[in-house]
Amino acid sequence: MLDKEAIAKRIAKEIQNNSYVNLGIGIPTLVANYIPKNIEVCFQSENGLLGMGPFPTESEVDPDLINAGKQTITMMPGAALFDSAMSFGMIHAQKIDLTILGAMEVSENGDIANWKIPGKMVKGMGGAMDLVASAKNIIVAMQHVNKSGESKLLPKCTLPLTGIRCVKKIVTELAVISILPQGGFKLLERAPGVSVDTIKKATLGKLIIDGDIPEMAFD
Amino acid sequence: MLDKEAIAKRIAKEIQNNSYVNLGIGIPTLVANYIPKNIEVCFQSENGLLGMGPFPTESEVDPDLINAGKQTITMMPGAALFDSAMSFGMIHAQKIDLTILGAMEVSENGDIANWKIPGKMVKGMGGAMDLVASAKNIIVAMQHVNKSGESKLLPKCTLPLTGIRCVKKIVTELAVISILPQGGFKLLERAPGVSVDTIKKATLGKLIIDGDIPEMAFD
Amino acid sequence: MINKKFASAEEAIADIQDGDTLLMGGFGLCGIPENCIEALVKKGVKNLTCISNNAGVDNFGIGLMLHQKQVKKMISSYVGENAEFERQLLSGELDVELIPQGTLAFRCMAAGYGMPAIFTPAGIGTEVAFGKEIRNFNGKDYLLEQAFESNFAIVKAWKGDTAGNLIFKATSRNFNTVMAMAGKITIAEVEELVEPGELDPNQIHTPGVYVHRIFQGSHYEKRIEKKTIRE
Amino acid sequence: MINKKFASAEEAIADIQDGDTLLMGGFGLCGIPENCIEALVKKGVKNLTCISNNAGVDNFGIGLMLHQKQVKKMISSYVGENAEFERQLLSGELDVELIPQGTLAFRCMAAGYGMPAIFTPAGIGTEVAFGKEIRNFNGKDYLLEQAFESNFAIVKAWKGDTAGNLIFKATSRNFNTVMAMAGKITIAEVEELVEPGELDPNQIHTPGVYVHRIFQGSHYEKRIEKKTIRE
Repeated sequence: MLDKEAIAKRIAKEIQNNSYVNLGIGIPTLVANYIPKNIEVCFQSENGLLGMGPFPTESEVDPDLINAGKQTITMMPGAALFDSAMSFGMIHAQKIDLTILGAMEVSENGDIANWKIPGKMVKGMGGAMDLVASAKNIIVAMQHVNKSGESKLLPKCTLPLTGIRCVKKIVTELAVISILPQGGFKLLERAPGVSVDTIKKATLGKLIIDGDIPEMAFD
Repeated sequence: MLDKEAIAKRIAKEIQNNSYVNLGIGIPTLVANYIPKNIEVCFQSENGLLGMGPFPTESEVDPDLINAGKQTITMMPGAALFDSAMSFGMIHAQKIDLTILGAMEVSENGDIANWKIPGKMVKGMGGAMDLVASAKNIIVAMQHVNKSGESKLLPKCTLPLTGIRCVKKIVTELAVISILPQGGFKLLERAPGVSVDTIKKATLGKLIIDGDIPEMAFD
Repeated sequence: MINKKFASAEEAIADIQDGDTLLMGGFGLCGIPENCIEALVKKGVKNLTCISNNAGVDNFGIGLMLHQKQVKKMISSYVGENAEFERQLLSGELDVELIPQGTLAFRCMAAGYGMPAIFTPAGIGTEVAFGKEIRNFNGKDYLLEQAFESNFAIVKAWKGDTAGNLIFKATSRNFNTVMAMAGKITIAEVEELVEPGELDPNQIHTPGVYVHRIFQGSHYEKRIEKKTIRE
Repeated sequence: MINKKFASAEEAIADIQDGDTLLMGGFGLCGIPENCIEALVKKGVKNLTCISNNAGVDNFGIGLMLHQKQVKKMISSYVGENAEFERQLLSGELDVELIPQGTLAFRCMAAGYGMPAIFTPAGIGTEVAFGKEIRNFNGKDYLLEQAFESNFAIVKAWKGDTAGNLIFKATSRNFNTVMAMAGKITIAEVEELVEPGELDPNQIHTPGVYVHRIFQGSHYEKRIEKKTIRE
């Protein structure tokens, strides 16, 4: 079983050289810490920044410079600032290569639910509906099951949707799974020490197991 | 009969204090020379400038700073530069108070034709179709008749239209005429020494003459 | 140059009435019109509809107006981090319409560009699409979303001149530019108000034609929502 | 930062083929990609469709490509000031589509913002509206106009960095920003190419994500179409 850092570390391996990436709140934010040295990546923050850098030191803190999670941040050399319209413009024009975000549920055809639990507090979709409607490649970082032990990889989402047929890959504490174009969770990798059977039990949607499933590698 | 400078001078009187104005090519460009001292006006050039100033001196000439007529210009203190999308954005959002442009024909319901003579060279509409589609107030500066002596104030335009039901006022070498909401050229003022009869003869569309028609004043 | 200078926030917002709809710039607490919010709280106008990406926090930003029960309806993309907001929402005192963040930005921009509506793929297949027109272009579905126009837009910039030209700093630009374009009356508060000619025309983010009132703000707190530092 | 630096105009345009459609920035001769035009003339690609607000003059700008009969079709808003253009148009060698200037700008912007189409009032009641969908919003008619997307956009900026960020000067910005956003491959030539970090992120007009190739241009003539001076 992976911890959050290890999930982030495994997702970092998915990032292509010379790509523009949008990181959601939570585990996705941690991915930035594990980008290999030989990979050039430019992070977009949808509140209006391309070229997001690390968190600031105490003396660098600027209240006018935050990320989409409202955290104080810095800019990389070569960064560019813009307004919210241009930010979502470049998202909808598919100029962002990869979006990594969390989810409450993912269905076997790639639908995602991550913004609302009816009857409980509704915080809103923020930029998530825009991102999932347009991203070329979407990777979900999440726990395989919820706090009640129920699978979050479902035949069909039960919560209000954020977007449809958009998720391409899921990385959880148990496994790396891709979503096939025709539907279905294809098991690609197991977390170290986790059996296929454990993953099967934690996956309510259609799990496709094809041959030997290797353990994840992290280097 | 007014010359071009006098037409421009008469139109300048129409400009309200604290207004944003777009000037077309030709006579409209001359209007800028006759703005009264107590009137604050900001000229927009649709290639991307608010706060257009006078032509430059020889040493001020900058090839990167031109107006929509491709003439070298200067900027006033407080000018702002922007791209073509924002320029036409502010035009369509009716942030420009007054548009002054030339015309080949105007009809009695306010249609305007000024971009194409079929069979002859077609230069294109440039920004004129955008301007006439959105301007709150459009004043046409033109000669009352064309080179063949035919009226340019018609019941209906014969040339391809630039826009419909948009012209509010016309200033020619003979007269100042407003276009009534219900249609019709309402004669407001005569050029000095020009008789109502002369204007009647030069106007093919429905001319409305109501009471005594004063001569234009220029102070 | 046309002079849009106002003396104070109080003067600039003087004609905002009960029941008005206000576009309010900012993302989280970043780039919010602190001085105008303070003046609105002091003035006590009620039954407002606020279009703002967020709703502030309990005791800052639009949260201050919520605390005074001045807001009837919020139109936002994300409204977390606010306990009083949650209480009013659950008790039915507050009406909330949630819309995707890009849709919010585009609907404002559309108003500023004279476009009556725009197409966006955001919300397709979700409850956001309920009752809305869907149209397919090149094999992809889009929602038709109407332009947001509002009698008042209230924005906050870094620098401005009396002609209304605005320059924003860092990510405080966010919704301020698009909302400034969408107001019939746009009120801008700035940290530094200068004379025409002092700003570089090439660096202006919002041309003055979109701004109707401008004043120099004061005592900016610029509260940080989530201060995050590295060692 | 992602490095988009190319060595020369020749390298940057190497894969432009006969029959391609090119979005080309500039207004009149102001802000046109002089180096890329020169390279395209040298390369001799033919049957091009050029989307550009203007068509240059007889012996400069796109006029140079027209002179070599490289252009099959022009999509522009205004095409005066060019005798060779007129000759080719009247002889039927050249196809011309004229569209309103704002429509040209919005159709490019739409592509850069992922909007499949936009509504504009420009052209309502004119031949521009023939065959197009008209829709009424709030009592006013609008035309539905499709986004312009193109395999290549060629723009010219004042300053740029190797990450592709661009800053334009004065009114040479014009169509360059919106066309840069609309190219699947956007080629930018700049008067001054610097390293990432040398441009102020707050002053960038076109973020690097929209630019795929950038090179430092040379020997800019910046010909003036109508030099007009006051005494």
